[in-house]
Amino acid sequence: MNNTVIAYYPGCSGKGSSAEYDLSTRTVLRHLGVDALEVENWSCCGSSPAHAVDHVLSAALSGRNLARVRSMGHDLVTTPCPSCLSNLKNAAHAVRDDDVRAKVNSLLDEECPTDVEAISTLQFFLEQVGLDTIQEAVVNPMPTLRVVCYYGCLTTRPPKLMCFDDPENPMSMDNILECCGIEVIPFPLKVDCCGAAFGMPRNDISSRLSGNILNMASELEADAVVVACPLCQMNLDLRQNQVNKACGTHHQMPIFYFTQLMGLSMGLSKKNLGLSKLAVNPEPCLARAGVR
Amino acid sequence: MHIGVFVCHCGSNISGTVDCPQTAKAAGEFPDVVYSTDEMYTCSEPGQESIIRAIKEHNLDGVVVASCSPRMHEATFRRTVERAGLNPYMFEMANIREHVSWVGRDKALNTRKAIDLIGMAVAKLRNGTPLFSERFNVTRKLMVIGGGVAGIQAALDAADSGIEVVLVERETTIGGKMAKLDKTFPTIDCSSCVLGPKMVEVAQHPKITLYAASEVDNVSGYVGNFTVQVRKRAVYVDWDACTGCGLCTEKCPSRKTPDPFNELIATTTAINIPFPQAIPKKATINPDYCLQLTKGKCGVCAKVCPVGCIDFEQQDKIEEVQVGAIVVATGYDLFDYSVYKQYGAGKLPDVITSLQYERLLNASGPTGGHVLRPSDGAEPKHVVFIQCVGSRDKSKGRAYCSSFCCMYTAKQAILTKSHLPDSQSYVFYMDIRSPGKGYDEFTRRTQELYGAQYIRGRVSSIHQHGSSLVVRGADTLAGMQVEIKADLVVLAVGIEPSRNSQKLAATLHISADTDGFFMEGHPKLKPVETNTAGVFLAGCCQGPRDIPTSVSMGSAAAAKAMVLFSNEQLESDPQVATVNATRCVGCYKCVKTCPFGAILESEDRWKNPKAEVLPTICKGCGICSVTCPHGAIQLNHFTDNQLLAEVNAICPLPTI
Amino acid sequence: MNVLETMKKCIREALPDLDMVMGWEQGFDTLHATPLFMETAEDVDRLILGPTCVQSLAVHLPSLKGKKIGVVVKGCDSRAVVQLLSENLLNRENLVIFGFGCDGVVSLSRLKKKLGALDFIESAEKKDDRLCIEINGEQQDLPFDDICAPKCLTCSRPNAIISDHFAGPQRTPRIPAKGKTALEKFEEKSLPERFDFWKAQMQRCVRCYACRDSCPMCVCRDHCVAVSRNPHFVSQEATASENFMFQLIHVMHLAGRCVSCGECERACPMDIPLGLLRAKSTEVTSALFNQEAGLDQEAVLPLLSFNIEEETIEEHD
Amino acid sequence: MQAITIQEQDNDFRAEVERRSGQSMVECYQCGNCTAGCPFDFAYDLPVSKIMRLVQLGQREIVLSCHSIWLCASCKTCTTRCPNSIDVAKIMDVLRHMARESGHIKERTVKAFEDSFLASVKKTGRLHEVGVALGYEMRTGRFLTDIDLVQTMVSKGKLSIKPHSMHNSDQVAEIFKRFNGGIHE
Amino acid sequence: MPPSNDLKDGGELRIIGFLCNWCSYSGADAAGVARLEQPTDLRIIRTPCTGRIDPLFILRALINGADGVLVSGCHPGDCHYVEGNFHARRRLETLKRILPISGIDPERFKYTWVSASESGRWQETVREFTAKIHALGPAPRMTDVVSRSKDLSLEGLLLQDENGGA
Repeated sequence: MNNTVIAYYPGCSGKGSSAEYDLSTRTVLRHLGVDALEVENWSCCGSSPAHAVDHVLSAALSGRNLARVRSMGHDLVTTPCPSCLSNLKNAAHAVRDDDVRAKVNSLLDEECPTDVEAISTLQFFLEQVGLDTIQEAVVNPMPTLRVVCYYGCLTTRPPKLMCFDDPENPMSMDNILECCGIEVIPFPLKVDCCGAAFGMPRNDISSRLSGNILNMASELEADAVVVACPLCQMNLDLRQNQVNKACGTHHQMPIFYFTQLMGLSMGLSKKNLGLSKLAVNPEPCLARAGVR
Repeated sequence: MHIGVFVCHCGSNISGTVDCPQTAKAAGEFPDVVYSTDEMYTCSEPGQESIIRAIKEHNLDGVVVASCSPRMHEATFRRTVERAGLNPYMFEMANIREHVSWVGRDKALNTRKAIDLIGMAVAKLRNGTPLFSERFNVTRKLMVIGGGVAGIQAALDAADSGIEVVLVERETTIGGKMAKLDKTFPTIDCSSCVLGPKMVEVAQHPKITLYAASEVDNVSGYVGNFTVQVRKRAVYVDWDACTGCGLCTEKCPSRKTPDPFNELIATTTAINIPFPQAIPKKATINPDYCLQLTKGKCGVCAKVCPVGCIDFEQQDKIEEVQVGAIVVATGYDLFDYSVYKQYGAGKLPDVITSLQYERLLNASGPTGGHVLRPSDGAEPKHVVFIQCVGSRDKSKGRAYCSSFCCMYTAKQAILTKSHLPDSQSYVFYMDIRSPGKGYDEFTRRTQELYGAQYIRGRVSSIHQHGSSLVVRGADTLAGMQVEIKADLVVLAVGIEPSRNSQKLAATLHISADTDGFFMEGHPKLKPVETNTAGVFLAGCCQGPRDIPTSVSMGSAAAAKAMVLFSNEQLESDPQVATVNATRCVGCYKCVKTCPFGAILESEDRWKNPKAEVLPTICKGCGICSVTCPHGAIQLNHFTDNQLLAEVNAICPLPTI
Repeated sequence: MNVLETMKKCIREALPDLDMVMGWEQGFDTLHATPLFMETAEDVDRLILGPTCVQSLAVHLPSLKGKKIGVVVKGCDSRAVVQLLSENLLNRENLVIFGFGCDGVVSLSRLKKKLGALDFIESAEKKDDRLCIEINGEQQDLPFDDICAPKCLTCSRPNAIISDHFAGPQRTPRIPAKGKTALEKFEEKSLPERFDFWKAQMQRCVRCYACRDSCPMCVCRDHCVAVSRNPHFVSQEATASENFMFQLIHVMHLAGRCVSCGECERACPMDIPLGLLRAKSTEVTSALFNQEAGLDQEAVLPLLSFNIEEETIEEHD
Repeated sequence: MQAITIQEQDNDFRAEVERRSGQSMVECYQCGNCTAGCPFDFAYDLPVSKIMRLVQLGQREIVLSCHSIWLCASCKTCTTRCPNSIDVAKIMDVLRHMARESGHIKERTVKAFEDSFLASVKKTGRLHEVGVALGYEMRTGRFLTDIDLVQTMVSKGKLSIKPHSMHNSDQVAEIFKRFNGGIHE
Repeated sequence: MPPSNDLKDGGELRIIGFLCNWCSYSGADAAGVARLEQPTDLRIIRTPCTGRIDPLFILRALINGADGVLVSGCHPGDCHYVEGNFHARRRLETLKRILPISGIDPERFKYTWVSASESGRWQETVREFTAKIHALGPAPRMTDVVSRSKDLSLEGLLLQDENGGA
């Protein structure tokens, strides 16, 4: 897979609270011979607040980014963030309707293209890089590391829009990590919600939902939870103490991005994978797994 | 010609939106129409009498009735005009109910349309000719396809009336799904006690020939004279010799063979007899698991068999059977519920189907009738039943109700309580459908006497949590989410037509509805007939049915066959193709397109090539008529001129 | 030996075993040829081959079924023979085919348009790609392409594709000239314009049935539905609509069978461009069924067969 | 509890929900699967299936003034599992739009968060997380929200005081301006 | 719900339907039983099978001045006579593609498949086709007067374009 160039939309949190996701994704992609070309002058997709306010506004905010991708001469863009992905896909799908496209374009300076497709970097790893290539790059398998994969809501939902993996029992991350020589425990709450954007306005709700996930992970004696979503990661990791306080628990559960573990298995440096940016210290867990 | 037109009011069904008197008056203006009138109910006894009277009084030689669909009453009125001495094919119908009064709202437009349709019928009739049937012999032998309870009933009823019956069963034993059940609702009587004697009767009946482990490969011919090719699958045992002693099954070393009779919750031996009451009670080798057949070494069964009936070289055998009628009773299969990923997709051991649960409840099942859950063999305490899994679910392509799940779920809840007095059952349902004698009382009893808790709502997901299953559902009556920690979950999985039924439909030239169930001849009046003469339906192959209804259908189908066989000879439908030999140039284009091989490459007296139609084989499709450029082959009653007359009646030939 | 002499020799040799051989002889002048039915060796002397041998003799074959017949065929005529064979309308064993490579035939109607009435023809001869003709005392030298039958301009099969005897050299197929065909130009017209066009043409049609009678694929003859009362598809009135109905019956009966010999249009005394209808039908059936008529004796007529999945037909849901 | 007068149901409401969501309300047969799977049900005042029923009954006031429509996080479990393939989450979205438009704001903090989020995007083109937090606190007066996270975030280098830069952020602001100008309707 | 019978422009047009007895005629009956309202223009001719429908019937109807012709049968693969609709599909498609050369609008002819159980689909089909024929308006007739002023030879027709285009 040499010299593949893909358009890459990091998403706002990639420049802030999930900097390590952005960093580790780029690091692993580069290691596998993929150049992630950042979308020029991208802007926020509007996330869930935008579509909670208006579907046309939401499509326009993402539509602007699709237009940016088109202007780079690309017709495929990848993003690590499921929420961004959901909005980009929604916009790309919505503008196929002439009526909606007219409304969206009336908000935009440049027309929203109808031929740009968005996929997640997770899907890109699975379908375009391929498990074989990933497996070949693994130098440091971690057979004693027991993890659960937590996908959250939006990676595969709604299935008609996302067209990726099984909406009830997704296996893409499981398969990638098993390929990386990591033990993946079947996780029944794979697609339950972590509380999403309610961390700030209704912390009571998100704490309870994130708590369920952490409880189940620790009951299954997982060493860590692996995620593919910045919002899930934030709720489970940065807010883990809030969860502990609200639920009366004492979790110290590391929450990795799957790209970080991919990188570790490929022998890439912790620094380039942003491990130090995780709120719950992953070192004890990694030490147990024999990662230095 | 002297044509009479009779316009039916059909109560207010037609006259509500069509001006019948005006229609009749206008019909009187059509050429050759000498009499026209309107009647309240043309199909009623007085209605028919007035047609007969009119034929005699006005010397009619053709009749048009404008009423309902010809698919409804064409046969009725043909008999009526025949009673008055007319040829039954000098009769036409104008469909002014289904195609006019019931679909159009504007009375003036409807009336005009009704008049037009009568004009078309009159035009067609003016180009019609009397047709005469041929008589042919009937093979008084019935084939029943499928040996479940419906097929067994049909076979026994027909055989008891003296008809030879051939019963073809795909599995190695008859009995169907009912043989797997423990008890039946709403009487809680033992399923095998009811069915067992009937199975034995089949085996012993002198008029019944049973072909088990057999399938229908091909069917040709027509009502009264079908030729059926039956494939007898290789079972690697000479059944004529096998005594069913079971010695081979005791010694067979391949003990991990999946057991379909036990719905795959248990294993059996590679050579096996599905269950002790099997009919025929003969051993069968599963070639995928037999060590001799897969690896070429073992042969223990052959060594121990006291009569030497093991035959590893046995091949499939095709036998040809001549029958006069066929009853299809191929039953159902369970919907593949693994598409419900949120219910574990078949991967959670303690989430099982209702039919698997029957085997756990059944004393002859793998647990000897003790309810022990598959994962750890423990007795469950909290048992959750989920209804409508693969029923009434459009998103899974199953919009229909499987009809009997509500009742067997109630039965299973009762049986759970009697097997495990300390247990508690929960039933998630959307609606309780219990419209039968004693049925609703039964579901009430399930709750009132046996304490099953009914929760109105669907289940969103099931996941494993430790050794229990967390069932997350809703109680819409309370308007709350509910969660149950269950030890065992039983899915009332919906039913679908049994596998390969699509292929069988094509073989038999019968049609299937959008869900794949075979189509009955008429939803009300011909529930066990099909649109192919001589082929009848019984049981779940026609739609979800419970046992009593399946049995009734079996009897009804047998009765239909008896009616057919009560005639020494049958009359052929004269609506077949005929060749005008003077026009035929012998290119045989028609021969090439006939799907039934009903046209022969023949010759006339002067050895000129001519096509010839075999009227008993011709099914009257008319494909041939269109292939012939000179119109030498015409389909009776649907001739070019009859159809052109209809066209010209609506759109008259233009003049300059 | 030239082509004609070779052909004569072949025929003379074969004649004793045959009831008759069909060819052409000169008509009332050198521009017109008429069919020649050769039963004796002397008859053979009158045979000609050349640009005036316009008519397809295949048209006579079905009515002679049962006799042992020889027939001289150009490339286009041979396709009719193949098609008739494939439809079981001829017996191959009773047929001897004399083929040759055709250089193109003249179109009298194009010639008429150029020269006016063709009354006093002294001589007509093809020299390379020109036709030299002496008419009303004047010598005319015309490019052959300007006065040949339109079908010859795009002829892809000048040589008989089936023959027991082949005389002379093989001719090279024509590469169709660039530019739109008449059909393509006609199809640029709107539907109402086309309809009005046919209406006007059909008002001119005299229902002489020359188109039908010259068509080698019209095999119903006395039983043609155009004149029958059972079935009664079309009335005898020569109105525009009945004439058009007749023409469209002819189109449908030829669908997948027309061998594009152009005889119908040539035979039409009113010069109605029936070739447009034929060309469309051929275009449609070859696009749908990937099959051209008159090329393969074993072929099954596309309208007598089907595929369960038709790749070229969009499913009408 | 008040009785619903069936003949007085607001059919326009139901029609508007159908038009804006592209879903057909009549297809809902009240199986309750949406409620069964909803992760937020414990926090709802009306379960999803009841909201669906009340929309069927044209109960504008009851539906638009409930809390639930603000608490849906669009996790789409309901949409994914609906046996009639109704996009329930989209209906919840549309109801929230309608509630906003008609001034039925039952969850002020949720609205404040959404407003702060969009204000930040409008201002800088990309989301500035600190900006959102500050905006939210200003709007709600809840000045201590997530104060416990600040230290961690700072130490991990995840709290930038300045927004991440992009050119032409005015293009994004322009989208909002046109939207508020109501061009798209 | 789209308006059904509201074709208030100048009344009915002449639409002929050819339906196979087993699927579409049954389906149309079922639509009647279910009282699925339809426009009234259509007049149905019952045939045993779409394989019985000669394309010449359709041409006859169109030349006689029918404004629309609708053919419907069993879905391919479901034919009561196994192969009838496979033959019909080839014949009808051939006709549909040849029609444009005659100047008859091919949109005036539609063939489709409706099974006995698809009463709703039948209603939709009738509504849509009727609406389409009304949009096309009455069909031009062979008996209408042709303007004699135009040169209606082929050359004339084709030249007119070249001159006009130049």
